[in-house]
Order: sequence, then structure tokens, then C-alpha cells
Amino acid sequence: MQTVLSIAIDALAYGMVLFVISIGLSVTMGLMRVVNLAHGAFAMIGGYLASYATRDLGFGYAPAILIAVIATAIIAVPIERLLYRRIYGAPELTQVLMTIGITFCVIGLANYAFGPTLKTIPLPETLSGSIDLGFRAIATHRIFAIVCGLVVAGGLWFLIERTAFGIRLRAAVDNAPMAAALGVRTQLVYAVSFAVAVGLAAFGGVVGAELLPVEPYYALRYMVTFLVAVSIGGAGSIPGALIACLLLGAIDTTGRYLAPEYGEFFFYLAVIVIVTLFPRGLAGRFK
Amino acid sequence: MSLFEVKNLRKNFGGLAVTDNVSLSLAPGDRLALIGPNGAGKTTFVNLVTGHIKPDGGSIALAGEDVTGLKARQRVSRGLVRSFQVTRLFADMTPQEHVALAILQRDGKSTRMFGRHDAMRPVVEEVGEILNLLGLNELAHLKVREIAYGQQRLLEIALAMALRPKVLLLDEPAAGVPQAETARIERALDMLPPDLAVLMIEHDMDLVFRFAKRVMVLAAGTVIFDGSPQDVKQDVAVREAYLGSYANAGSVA
Amino acid sequence: MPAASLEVINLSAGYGPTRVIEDVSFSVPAGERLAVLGRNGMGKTSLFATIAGQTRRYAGEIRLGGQDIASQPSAARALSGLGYVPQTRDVFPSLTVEENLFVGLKARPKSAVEEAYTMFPRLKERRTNLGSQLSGGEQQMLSTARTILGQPSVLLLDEPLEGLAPVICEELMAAFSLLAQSGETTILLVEQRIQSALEFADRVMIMERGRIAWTGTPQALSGDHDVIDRLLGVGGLH
Amino acid sequence: MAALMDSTLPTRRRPLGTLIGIAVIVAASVIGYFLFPNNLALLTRIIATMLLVLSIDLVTGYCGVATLGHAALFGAGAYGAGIVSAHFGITEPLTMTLIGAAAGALAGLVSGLVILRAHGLPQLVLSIAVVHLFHEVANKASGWTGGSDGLSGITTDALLGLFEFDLWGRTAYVYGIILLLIVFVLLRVLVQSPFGMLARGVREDPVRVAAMGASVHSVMLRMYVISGAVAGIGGALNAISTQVVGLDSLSFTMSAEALVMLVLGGTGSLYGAMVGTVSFMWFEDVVSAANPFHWLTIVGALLIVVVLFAPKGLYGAAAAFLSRRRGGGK
Repeated sequence: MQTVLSIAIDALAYGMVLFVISIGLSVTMGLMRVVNLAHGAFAMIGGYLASYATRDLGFGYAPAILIAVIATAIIAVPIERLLYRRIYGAPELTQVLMTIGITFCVIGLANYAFGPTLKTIPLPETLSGSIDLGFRAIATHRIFAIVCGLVVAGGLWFLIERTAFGIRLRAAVDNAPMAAALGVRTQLVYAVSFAVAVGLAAFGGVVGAELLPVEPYYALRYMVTFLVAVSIGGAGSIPGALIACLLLGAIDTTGRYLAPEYGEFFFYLAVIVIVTLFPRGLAGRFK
Repeated sequence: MSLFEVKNLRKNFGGLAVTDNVSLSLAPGDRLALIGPNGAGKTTFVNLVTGHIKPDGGSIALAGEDVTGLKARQRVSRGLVRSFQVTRLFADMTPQEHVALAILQRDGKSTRMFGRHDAMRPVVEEVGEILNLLGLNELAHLKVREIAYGQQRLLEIALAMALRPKVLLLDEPAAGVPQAETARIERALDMLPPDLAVLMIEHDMDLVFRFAKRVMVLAAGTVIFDGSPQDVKQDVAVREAYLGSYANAGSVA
Repeated sequence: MPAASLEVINLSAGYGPTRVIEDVSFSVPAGERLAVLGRNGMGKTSLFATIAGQTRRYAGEIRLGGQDIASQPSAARALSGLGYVPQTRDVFPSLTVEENLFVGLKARPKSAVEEAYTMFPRLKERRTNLGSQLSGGEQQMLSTARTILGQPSVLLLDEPLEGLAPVICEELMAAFSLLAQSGETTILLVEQRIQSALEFADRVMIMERGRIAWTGTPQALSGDHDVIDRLLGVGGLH
Repeated sequence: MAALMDSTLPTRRRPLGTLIGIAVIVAASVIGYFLFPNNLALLTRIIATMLLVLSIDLVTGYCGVATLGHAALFGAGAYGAGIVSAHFGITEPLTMTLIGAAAGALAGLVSGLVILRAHGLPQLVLSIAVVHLFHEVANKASGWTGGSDGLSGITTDALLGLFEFDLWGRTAYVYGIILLLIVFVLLRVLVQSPFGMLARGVREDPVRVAAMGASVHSVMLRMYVISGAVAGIGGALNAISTQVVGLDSLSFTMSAEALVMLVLGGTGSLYGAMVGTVSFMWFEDVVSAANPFHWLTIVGALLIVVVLFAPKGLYGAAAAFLSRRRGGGK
């Protein structure tokens, strides 16, 4: 019972962090059809910036999150304009190579700027303890990560389902030429969505730093995991991404607890089975 | 027994009958044009016949064999070949390579892993004949991306010929070709083997009347006319399908 | 003489290597109702798509209210007053009816969707349904209303009556006439139902293989059975 | 010279192209031997990697399948050759190489069956999942593979009973060159054969290939198996020359790097694959000796530049440039 609960909490927390980071990738992939392998690099940049803000500049945890999210989005906008816009609609191979190139650059530069060691983001006291549920104590940070996931899911749902911007975004995902014919400036929608997606990645990078530690190879280490989450969820779908992330979190965490010697064997076996059964993702709009 | 026999073909999309009990038969040497106003279901019919979508009912037989359950490529190897409305060619390959590949595929030699097509004398000779017939021999060694669209359309026809089909389905062979070049397409169509059965989908009436010996009109998924090109112009139902209520009103003045 | 609200000069266009519009020129005075006729595949749809910025233009000018919009992106053309209702209707399938209408509003307040509901009460009943759940007639109403909400000065309607029941056709034609009577909207209509088109239009233009083959009044056309048979029916051999 | 090999030229010159290719490979090998006599191990590793990159070119460049999991085929060859030597005492180098090729072909068949089930992004994800799966299996089966410590205890007899695999790596180097030449000639024959032409057709328009009556899936699967054999020979060469096989030969990183090498050189041409491998690995050796992280930055920047400005790769761009100059000179 104890083990089951531990697995469940860890799986939920891991799944939610995965969701916060991957959902931005899912939205941009559904909208712009770009296989963006550099998405994890933006999460890593967020982690580094937050670490720098807290440890070197003495900011608190909350302002550090804000700084990381905004600064990462600002870094991303010119990259979208200069590089990504050139590969919209290009063959997958081209997109893969360009975004791997961006990832390599970011890894090299991060190491140059911050060194090869692991960076921590000190948690405030309120998050560093644990909460006693009577029969079992749970690390507060896990709860925080889960809450963040729920808030992001709710906030994004509101943005996409309820606001004028969200309606235009969905219209552009459904049929970009028609949305443009009705006066929707799709380029602007793309740019804003990209900034939001990158901001969310940075947010996930900071909040998830306890589970996915920040170091230069972060961008490469988790690149595949994020891509897998989106592919299984189906690009462009929030519920799909949430289900996929929770499912992958559960498979991965259970595997680590119960059969650690198999490494990620069951994770990737599950990926092959799911992709073969649902080639368009669990709830995909990707055609 | 006819060469190609479509019987009571049906297909529904969301409750709407897009192909509604369509039957047709072709004998060797037939030149049949399938026409009809927009939304008549011509595209669906092509996809059903070639095997790209599955019918809800009816059957398709080629030379006496029921091919309804076969995949598109299996129908091709049995002799049911199509051309495309918008050319589908290999941009980086030459016309010579295109035709050679079609010939090799027809002869079951396309998966050979040794030898070169341009060292196989019979293949080279046949490629030369076909390209010569269609006036493409000067372009034989250019990449397809470098040749004009009208010539790409001719190459589509060359590929169809190289496969030596029993039944050829031409999907708007003159679509997208500048007006000045349609005459070349017409000449190419005249060179199709006389015993080949051809079903042509076309909007260009000049081309239809010059090429077809028989015309079939499709409207709202059903065949409303099947007869000679001379009679189609006088047919009341066809006029109604094309001109709407105007055909009966006669004048609006 | 009223200023031309839409002017097309030496336009050529197509898809990739396929050339479908060849050197087309015409001009439409403000408030005119122009019917564009012709058999399938003659370039009518491509002409509209090119004006709306959805195909590749090879050469030529497109002037909207005197300003050349030919090199602007599609969205900018829409914002300067060009409305386009494509033949495929292109309702957003995963948006509700009301959300579809919101997209067409441009910068207008959300309350303006009521205009669409006045025009087509049926849409109000189905406001919470998804675009993918609509019938053909409802999709056409939605697509038309969505574009009209943006208050275009020039409206391109591509075969709005195709595949629709007669009752719905009447309702749509009535809505177009109402819009035209306001005098603020220039309407270009592609239509296969020649009778409906002739009753609606001030002027008729017939296309044949990517070019303009005939232009004149509906009266002139209806008296000319040779032109009708040759360019619109299954005539052809002359 | 590159222009001579360009496929647009009259076909009679192509056997000459193969001869020139052989001559260039031999000349480059001799120069390499005398220029870097103390670095033959690196040169042999380059040859082994070149075989992997050629193998990716077969499926990516000739069939249009994007893959990030091709090291699975290379690793299968390496482990295949290594295991028969370390556990079964089969130490004859030619036999080891053939077993490596067979193991690679089998891995190619398995990967192909999985990967070709999907298209686009899901296909890419499947290719990644496959290489990870191979990696985890090799890690778990440590009794056979040595797990994360690597497979050691690989011994090799003298080549043809005459040439011992020496400490300096001279025999391994020469053996590598000979393997490369054999593979090169066989692949030249393959890509110019009707099957090679059909594969290029699949890359450019699978719908048209199907409309000719050919099975697109079967073409790609066959190519995957052939590709596996080529990668397997590369893996076996690596096992023979280094006498160890590590888990990194089955890694995602290796797959991604090999793909980068291919694109750097230019897809869809055997020369592109070879040029890309040599430039990448030589460059890596020079730069990463100075600072391994700057190396990543530079490779990243290089990739972006290639994608933006030379989408046909170094060889493709050079060939296009030369053929333009030739065309202009006439």
C-alpha cells in the first residue's frame, strides 16, 4: 500500500512536470507542424536563469520563476523569427536537423556560461518540507508540482477555450488559410503561441528541477521524452497531452520502482505499442 | 463478356450517397468520357475504381476477374492503370528513368538489385520508342523539375502507355496545361493503342467531343446519360444538370 | 460613374507548376453584382482564391478600392475589406458555431454576432454545436454569415448554392439580395445554377480555360443560346 | 571531378565514376596512412562510422525515411561479431564480419517492421524508441553483452591467417579500407540498379510508385534489411579493431550524430555520406581536443548553417557549384 501510494504520488508529480513542459511543444506542433527538438533546451534555459537569479542575484523563488519565464520567452522570439520561420512546412528531416542544431548550440553555450556542474534552485521553506497526511508524509514540492500542472492545464484551457486569442489560435490550427482569409494574422498568432509555449517550458524547467535536474545535457537527455509525450498525446490537444504525460509518468515511475534493472525498457516498449495502436496520438489533430 | 465491368457501385459519406448504383462496362478499344457538373461524384468514382477507397456495395471486374477486394497496386498489375489530375512525377528523375521504371515494373524486373536499366537493350529501345512517339526524346535526360508542365502531362501519358494497361483511366489529362499546348495532349491521346479501353474524366468539352466515342454523364452520384456525343447535347436531363432550372425556363428577360 | 471597387489587371496564377488563370483583366464598380459563370475546371474558383491570396500569383495586379493588394498576405486583404466565402465553406470543424462567427468579427465586439442570427435564425439554434456537426446548408449559412460579419466592401461567393435544398437556396439568395441592396457591398458570385445567378446579377462574366470568354448583361446572355450551350452546357463543338 | 559523377550527365560515364570513386578512396587512405601514422585507430573508427552513415543514406537519402534510431543496426552488428568471438570462440575475422552483417540485417528487418508502420512524427518517435529498446536489452543482458561495462574479451585471428591485428592498428586499417571499397562498389551497383531507381521513386512520390503497381512498403523494408547489413559490417569492423563493444554503439546520440554527418555531407549520394563522415569526425577530433563543449556549439551552428544555406550538404553544394561552372564554361 505504502509503495503504491509512493509510486502514485511520484508518478503524478513527474507526469505533471512532463505535462507543463510538453504542452507548449504540443500546441506549437499542432499549430505550426514543426518537429521542435529544441523545446527541452528552452526548459533548460529557464532552469539556468532561475538558478542564477536565486543563487547569484539573491532573488526569491517566486520572482525567479517570473524572471526565468519572461527572459526565456524574450530569448525565444528572435529565434522564432530568424530560424523557425524558415522551416515551417519543411520536411521533417530538415526540421529535426535545424532544431538539433539549436539544441547543440544551447548546450555548448550553457556549459560555457554556467559550467558543466549540476545547478540547483533552492526551494523556499514552505516548499522544502513535507506534508503529513496522517498515514504518510509527502514532500511538499511534489504537491506543488502537481498543483502547478493543474493550474497550467486550467489556465491554458481558459486561454484556448475562452479568449478571443484562443479562438483565433484554434481556428488557425483547424484551417490556417481560411483563418487568414477572415483576417486572422496567423504569423502573429504563431509568434505569440511560440512565446507562450517557450514560457511554459521555462516554467516547467524551474518547477521540475527537483525531478529533472538542470545540467548542460538536460536539453539532450529529455529531448526524446518530451517528443514522445507529444506524439502519444497527439499534437495540439490539451487533454491528449495530459493523459499521455500522466500515462508515461506512471509507466516510467512504476518501472523505476519495480524493475529498475530494466531501465527504460518498459517505457519504450509502451511507446512502440501506443504509437502503433494510435498512429495519430490518443487525441491528435495532427494529420 | 466485357473487358471492364462496374456493377451497382455504391458509396455513402455521412448518409449522403456520393456514388449511387453506378454501373458501366467497357470493351477493348472503347473511348468513354465521364463528365458531370461539380459535386457529381466523379472524384469518388475514380477513387472507388482505382481502389483508393472501399465501396459500400457493388463490384468491379477486370477481364472477368473480380478485383473489388484488391489493393490499388494489385489492380494496376492486373492492367487497370490511372493518370493523375495533377501530375505526380519524380522531380529529380529524368523522363527516361520514369519510363524505364514503368517498363521494368511491368515486366516484374523493378526490384533487381544488379544491372542497369540503360544497359538493358530491350528496355532502352522501348523507352526510346515511347518518348519518341510523344515527342519527349529531346528531354529524355533532363530532370522532370526542369521541364514545362505541358511536357510533364505528356510524360504522365507516356508512363501510362509504358505500363501497357488493358484499361486506362485518364483523370483530366489536359488540366493545368496552357491553352496553346492542349493540341499536343490531344495528339498524344490519339496515339494510345487502339485496343486499349479508355475512361476519361474531363471538363474540357472540346477535348471530350474530339476524343470520346461515348459519353456518360454523372450527376448527384448517378448516371443520367449514357450515349453518343451527338445525343448528349440534346438530352433534357443533361441540360437540366448543367444549366439548372434555366434549361427549362428558356429565357429570363 | 462609380469608382471601381475591385480591379484585376493582367492576372496569371496557379498551383505550383499548374497555370489556371491566364492573363485575366476586369473591373467591378462599387455596389455591382457580378456573376462569374463557366463549366467546371475553367478557373472560376482559382480566380477567387487568387484574389483572396490563397494561390500562387505569377503576374498581375489586384486593386481593392484603388490600392494594389496583390502582394499582401491573405489576412491583410481581409482586413482591408475583402470577404471570401470558399466553395468548400471551410467551417472550422472543432469550433462551435458561435466561435466560428467570432473569428469573422475582426475587431468588432462579440455582441455583433446577433446580426448573423438575424440573418440566419437557424444558426442561433445551433450556436453551441461544433462546426463538424452541421449539415451542408448550415455550413454554408455559417461560412457566409461569418464573412459578412467582417463588413467586407467586396464579397466573393464561390458556389454558395452547391448541393443545397431549394428552400435553403432561397433563404441564402434572399440574404445576398438584402446585402446587395444596402449598396455598400460589391458582390462577385460564382454559381452553377444559371437561373439563380442571372436573376441576381447586374452583369455576367463567363470563363473558359482560365480566360474570360464572354462578358455582358444577363439579358444579353439569356438571348444567346449559342453562348450558353457552348460555354456553359455540354455544347462545345462549333 | 565531382561533376563527373553527377547523375545528370550521360550515363556511359558512370562506370568511370565508380572507378574514380575507388581511386579517390584508395588515395585518401594512403594519404591518411602516411599523414597520421599514430592515429590509425581514429581513421579505422571513421571508416566504421562511414559504413553506418552510408547505411542511413540508403533509407533516408534513397527512400526518404527520417530516422533517429539507426545505431541499433550498427550496434547489432558490433555485438553480433563481438559475442561470437567472446562467447563462442569464432575468431576468424571474415566470419565475424559476415555474422555482424547478418546481425545488422536482422536488426534492420526488426526495426523496419516497427518503424515503417507509421509516418512523420510518429515514425521518428518509433525510430527513437527502437534504438532505446535495443540499448536497454543490451544493458539488461549483461551476461552476454557485459552491460554497461562493455563487452570485452574479443579476440581475433590473423586476417587470412597471414596478417595479425597489430598494436598499431595497421591491419585493422587496411581491412577497414578493403571492406569500405567492397561495400562502396556493391552499393554503387545497388543504387544504379532498377531497385535503386525504384527506391528513389519512393522517396520522391510513393503514390506514383504505387500507381505503377509496386509495393512501397516492400521496397522500404528490403532497403532496411540491406541497410542493416551495411551498418552491421561497420559495427563488426569496430568490434574487430577495438576489441570492445560499448553500449554507446547502440545509443540515440550515435544515431543522431550519424544523421548529422549524413546531412552535412549531403543525402542521396554515397559520396555525400563519406564526405560528411570524414569532415565531421576530423573536425570533431581537432576542435574537441581543444574544448569538448565548444565542439557542440560549433556543430550546432554548422548544422543550422547547412540547413539554411546548403540544404544539399557539402558534397551536394560542391557538385552543384562545379556542374554550374562546367555548364557556364561551355
